[in-house]
Amino acid sequence: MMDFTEPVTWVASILGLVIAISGFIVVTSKNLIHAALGLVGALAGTAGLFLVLSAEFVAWVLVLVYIGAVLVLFLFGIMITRAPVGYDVDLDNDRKVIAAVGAGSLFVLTSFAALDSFGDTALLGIGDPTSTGDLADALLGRFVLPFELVSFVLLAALIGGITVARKDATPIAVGETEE
Amino acid sequence: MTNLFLALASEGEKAVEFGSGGQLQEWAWLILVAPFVAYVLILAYGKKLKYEGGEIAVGMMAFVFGYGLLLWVDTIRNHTVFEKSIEIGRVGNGMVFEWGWVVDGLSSMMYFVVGTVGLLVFTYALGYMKGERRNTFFYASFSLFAGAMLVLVASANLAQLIVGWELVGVASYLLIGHYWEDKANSSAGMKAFFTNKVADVGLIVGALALSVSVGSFRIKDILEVATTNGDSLNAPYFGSTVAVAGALLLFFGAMGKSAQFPLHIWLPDAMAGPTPVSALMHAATMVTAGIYLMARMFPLYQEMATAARPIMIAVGAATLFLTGLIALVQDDIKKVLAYSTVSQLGYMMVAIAAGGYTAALFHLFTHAFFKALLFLGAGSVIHGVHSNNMSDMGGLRKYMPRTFWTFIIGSGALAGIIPLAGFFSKDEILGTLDYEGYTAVLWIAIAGAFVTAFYMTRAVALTFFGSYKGHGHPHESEGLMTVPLMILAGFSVVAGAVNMAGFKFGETIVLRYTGFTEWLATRDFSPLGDHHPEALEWGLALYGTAAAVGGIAIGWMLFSKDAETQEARDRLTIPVLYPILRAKYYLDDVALGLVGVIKGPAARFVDWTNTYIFDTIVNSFGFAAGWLGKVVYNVADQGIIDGIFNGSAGVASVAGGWLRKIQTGKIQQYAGALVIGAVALVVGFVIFNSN
Amino acid sequence: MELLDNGTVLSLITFLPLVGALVVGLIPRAQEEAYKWAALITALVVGVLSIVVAFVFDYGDSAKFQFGTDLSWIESIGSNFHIGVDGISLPMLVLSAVITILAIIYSWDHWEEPRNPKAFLILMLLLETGMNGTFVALDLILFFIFFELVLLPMYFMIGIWGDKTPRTIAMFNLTTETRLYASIKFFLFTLFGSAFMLLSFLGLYFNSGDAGARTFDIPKLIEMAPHLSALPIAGWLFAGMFLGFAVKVPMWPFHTWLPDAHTAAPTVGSVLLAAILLKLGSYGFIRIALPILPEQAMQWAPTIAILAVIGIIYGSLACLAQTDMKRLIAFSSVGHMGFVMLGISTMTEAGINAAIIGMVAHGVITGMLFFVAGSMHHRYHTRDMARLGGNATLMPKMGFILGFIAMASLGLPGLAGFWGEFMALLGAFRPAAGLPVGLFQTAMVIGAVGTVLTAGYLLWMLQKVNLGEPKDEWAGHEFHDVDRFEMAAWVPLLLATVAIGVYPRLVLGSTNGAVKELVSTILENLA
Amino acid sequence: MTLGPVLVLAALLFSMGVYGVLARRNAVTVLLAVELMLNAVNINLVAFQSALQSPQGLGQIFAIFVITVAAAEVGIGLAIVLLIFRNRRSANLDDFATMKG
Repeated sequence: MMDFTEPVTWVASILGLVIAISGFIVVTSKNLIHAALGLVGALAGTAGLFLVLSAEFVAWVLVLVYIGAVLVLFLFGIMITRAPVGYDVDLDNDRKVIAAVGAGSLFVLTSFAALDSFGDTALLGIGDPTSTGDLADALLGRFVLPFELVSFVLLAALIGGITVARKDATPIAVGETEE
Repeated sequence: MTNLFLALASEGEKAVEFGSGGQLQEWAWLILVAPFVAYVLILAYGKKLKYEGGEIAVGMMAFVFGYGLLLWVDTIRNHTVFEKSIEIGRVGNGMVFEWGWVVDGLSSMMYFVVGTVGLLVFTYALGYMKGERRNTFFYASFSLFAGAMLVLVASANLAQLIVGWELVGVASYLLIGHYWEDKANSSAGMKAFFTNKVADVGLIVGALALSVSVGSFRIKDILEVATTNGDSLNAPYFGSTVAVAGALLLFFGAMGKSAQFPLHIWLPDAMAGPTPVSALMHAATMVTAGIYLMARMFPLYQEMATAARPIMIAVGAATLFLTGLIALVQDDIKKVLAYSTVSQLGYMMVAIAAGGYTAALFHLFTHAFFKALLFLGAGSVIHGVHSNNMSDMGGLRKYMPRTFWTFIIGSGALAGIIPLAGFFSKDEILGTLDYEGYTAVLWIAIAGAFVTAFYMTRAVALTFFGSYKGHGHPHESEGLMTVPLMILAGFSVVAGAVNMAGFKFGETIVLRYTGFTEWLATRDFSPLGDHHPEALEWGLALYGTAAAVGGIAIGWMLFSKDAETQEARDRLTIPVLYPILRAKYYLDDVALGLVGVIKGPAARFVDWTNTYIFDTIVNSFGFAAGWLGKVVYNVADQGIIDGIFNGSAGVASVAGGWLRKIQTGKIQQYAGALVIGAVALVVGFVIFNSN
Repeated sequence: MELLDNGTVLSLITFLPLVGALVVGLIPRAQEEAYKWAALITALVVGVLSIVVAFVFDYGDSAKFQFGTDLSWIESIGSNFHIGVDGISLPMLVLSAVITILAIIYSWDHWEEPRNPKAFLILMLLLETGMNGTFVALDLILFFIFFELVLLPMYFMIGIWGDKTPRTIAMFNLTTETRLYASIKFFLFTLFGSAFMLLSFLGLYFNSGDAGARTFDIPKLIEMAPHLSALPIAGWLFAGMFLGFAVKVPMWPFHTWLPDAHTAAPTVGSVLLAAILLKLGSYGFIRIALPILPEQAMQWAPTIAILAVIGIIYGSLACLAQTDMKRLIAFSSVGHMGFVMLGISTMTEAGINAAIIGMVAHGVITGMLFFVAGSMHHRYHTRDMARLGGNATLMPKMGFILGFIAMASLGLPGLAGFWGEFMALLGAFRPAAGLPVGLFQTAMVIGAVGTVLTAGYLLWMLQKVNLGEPKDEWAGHEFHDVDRFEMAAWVPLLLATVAIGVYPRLVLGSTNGAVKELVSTILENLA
Repeated sequence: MTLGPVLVLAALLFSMGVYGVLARRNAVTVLLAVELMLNAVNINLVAFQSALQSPQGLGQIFAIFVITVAAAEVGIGLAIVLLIFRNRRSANLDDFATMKG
């Protein structure tokens, strides 16, 4: 399954390891900032993996959009909400075990299903990068409608985000929040 | 392409006709619809009218009477047999539900009886009910009552018969409980409905058994199969077992409506309703339904279900004698008449079970008039003295002469005094019993005649003779009430003429007229197997008359003079039987006990199982799941010691948290449930995929 | 007509309420009239469309699925957007569309606390999508989605607008709000059943591969019935579906969610629950379980009949022990649905026709009963029958309607309730060939005895509530009799009760052809 | 190299995301975990694209859409967290039980 005679396997394995470890940090770290940085690692690893899988454009989009923009947003969020930046024992709730069991069984099941069905399919595209031009053709040709729609979604999200987070917004129906 | 209208109008055969008939018969459905139209009209406009809707009801009954008379005359002249059915739905290819109407001797006789008695009783009610509560509703229900009975007697199939049958029950429930502010009255209504409903189980199961086996609800088809031993139609399921079982079940249904022992217990209580209701119920509608059903299905009992006859005769004989005895000890004048009705219904049932088709119907016919007369007379008396109890009456013949004389005629007819109507019909029953060889039953019937005469004399003596014991001033009723009484009295005198056996003097027979027998026999199934002597049998007539006269004589001796208290006199008369008769053979107590057990312990037990067993199982599942989660958490997270400690802190406290917990409003728990669901789905896919 | 072809009209009937819900959602909260009208107009349009369908439907060929379409939907698992109506689903569809209109009209002026008509109307319209969708779906996945879709709005209806009085849970010594307990119980119990049902659907899907392409398509699966019935796991598949449907019906002993949910739900919730939601289960039996797995259905039929009969007697007896009027009506549903299931279990034309007409009648009658019970609660603020009494004196019209509808509920001939019971007994007298006749005939007699008990508790209720003198505590109270919204919502139901009772072909004309075909398919597939 | 290991990696990432969503207390970390899950999906899309060589780079285009929508989601999500924080002075999900019955 894993042919370690090929260098690409080594690269991929290392990237996978990075992703796994960073992902683990994201969900277990007691420090919020560390968690966010863990996500950076995971995303960077993913970008690398995409490069291996010859999806250059997506890889760079990932780096630019996610690591560049989204993560910054997250850090802002963490700081504004004054989340405890240091060590925080209380970051996890008391459903850890159940969550772990659920996630674990999900992992076992999906990997079993995936390996059972696609385990031996070869990755043909390695070393044959998809041309960004082709992607652009598709995106602005066949998928132009969804593309436009997505831009609307983004716009709506933008406006929505501003509206919701507006400082002078009247605190929405305080009476409704049951206390 | 069959659209809605076509589908509603014309799938399969739409309307089927049998027999012959002209426009008169074609339009006979009008008399079935008229009461229901009246029902709606009275509810809608009744309040604004002078008699609060009574006019509409009387007008409707006048129409029914007129049309019924026309039909009867036509039937007598042309011996018409007409039947028309309109399909209202079908199941599969075979069973068809229909509304239909029959015009033959039997049903037109019933139309006539219902129309005549109904018209007179409705008119009487205009006077009797004046100033009472909720008259609009009363007249509406009254119309419904008559309409239901007409639907019943007109039905060409058993399904429609059941419809009319139960509608009669509901209308009686409404009318008996008319003064429902008093719980006793609404309970009486419920008792009537409930007893009838028990009997209806028999009717429904019996009707289904017969109809499904034959493959048709039409009475005509069922009887055809029954009379030809199942050969004429393709009815492979029909056999003597089904025939006898079905016949007995139908009889059970008839026992309820026609108040046969021991299902008669509702009828005396039904006196809680206004008197016109009692009159109509006892004379023309409701109680005659059972007898009518037996008559309608007569060929079945005659041919294939002869095995059912002994049971029917036994029940009828028990009814006619035992309930007559109870009438002896009643103080309420209406209850005396009620038990008398039950007893007379016993006569009819015995007759029809013995094979006397015409005899039973003849008695039904005459009884309708004189019993309506008696009830209306009793109502008039009650109206005059404002009490139901005979201990509050006495000496009324001076105050209410018209009521008195008509009541005397009615009593005489009931007792079977020649030449009043009751004599002829009772004699015909005795003749049938004699001919068919039921000697024991014959003697019971003669003894019953004695009892009948006895209690009627008692009632007349206590009400109209002696001295007045009530309060206030008794007065004769108004014309709206007394005119119907006189008309009914006229009928009670002459109704016997429709079927006179004739008097034989030497070789000459005079006054023989058997038209009634011929009209009733106009169906295809004649001969109906009943026996008609060539003339009145002097011997039997003598026994019957002797019993009646004896009853009157003894009754007169005992009751014509005042006594100190009513109870003392009754106890003296019949010392041993008195307590058991007062208790009505304890049947009411048995029934009440049974209902009590069902309504009390049985129902509570079922409810208990629901709350404490089924609910607890369900709740336990829920709590157990919550508890399990907690235990897993404790074991894995808090160490086993802690877990045991927490677990032993009581399942209840843990479980208590669960209910609230599941509704935490915490998104993550909801998300968790989602994940679990997704996992389950994947498991399903994996398992089935690997198959 | 363009509108009627290719499933357009059915899709409209199914999804217009969804659009309506969206519209209602977009109208600001303050404009109460506006969104009420929006909701009503949506429901009216759907109702009119369903009636148009009923008019144009080809009754000569009622076994065929009409107005349908079969679009590819989730291609990868072969689940199609396959919809259509036949004579069996048509009456149910019309019933559901009409009842929703009436429910909206009724609620116009009757909002239970905490009011919020907007949210309530949205939920009601969502519910309609689920109900209508279930009746038109001809694909198992589609069916399942709609079947489950109804849970959510009902859950919120009960949980938010439900009965706020405390309720003690026996054996656990816990007290909680009735609405919480009832809504959770309703949701989890039905979800529990449908989880097994989904497993069975998946089982059918994967096993249909051996007899052709894997499919969720109901008509195609019916064609494969002989193959599917012969599977070694077919028994389990039927059991799974049985659980899912039986919980929804609900059959004894899976009924315990019903009295709680009905009692706790707001009036309109109870009406919709009783009138339509319960029917989804029995409809599922007729549409899916019986024709796809006929052999297993035959094996299970005696069990179903026994449970149905137990339900009839059990429900009636439980009714006799109730003091809460709404709970009594709720338990009566157990009994009435028992007759429906008895009809289905006979596997005969009479029985299945009985089930459908019984479903329609129960929808109309019990819906009406809940309307009246809700309105009375609205006025008296209690449902305790010991405190009520003399209602017919205080409110004559209300009393008359209650009396009338109670009579209809006890199966009075001439009114709608009669035919379902009568025909179910008819079917039970001679069940399909191969079923134990003795058992079914016993069931028939017990069922007939059940009608006596039914009469018993309804008359008893009438006596307690309607008759007698009003209790002292109501002296001096002004009770306004039936108002115009109530009249508008009730009159159609009362008329329908009479119309179906007098002319059952209104339903049978549509169902009989389809049922004949269904039964003959089942019998062929058995052979 | 085959598809298997990549899919397992994606599954692992996804499951970790699930764990994070379920077990984390802070709203922001939950959002982070959601990003993880989306990322896992992206990996799947790209890997399948590479394995199946669908024309016009379908998988990659889907991945781009997912990234875009994820960005929108983060924007809105964070705004909501901010708002709640302003009203409640807490970003702890367990405190937001307004849906509690």
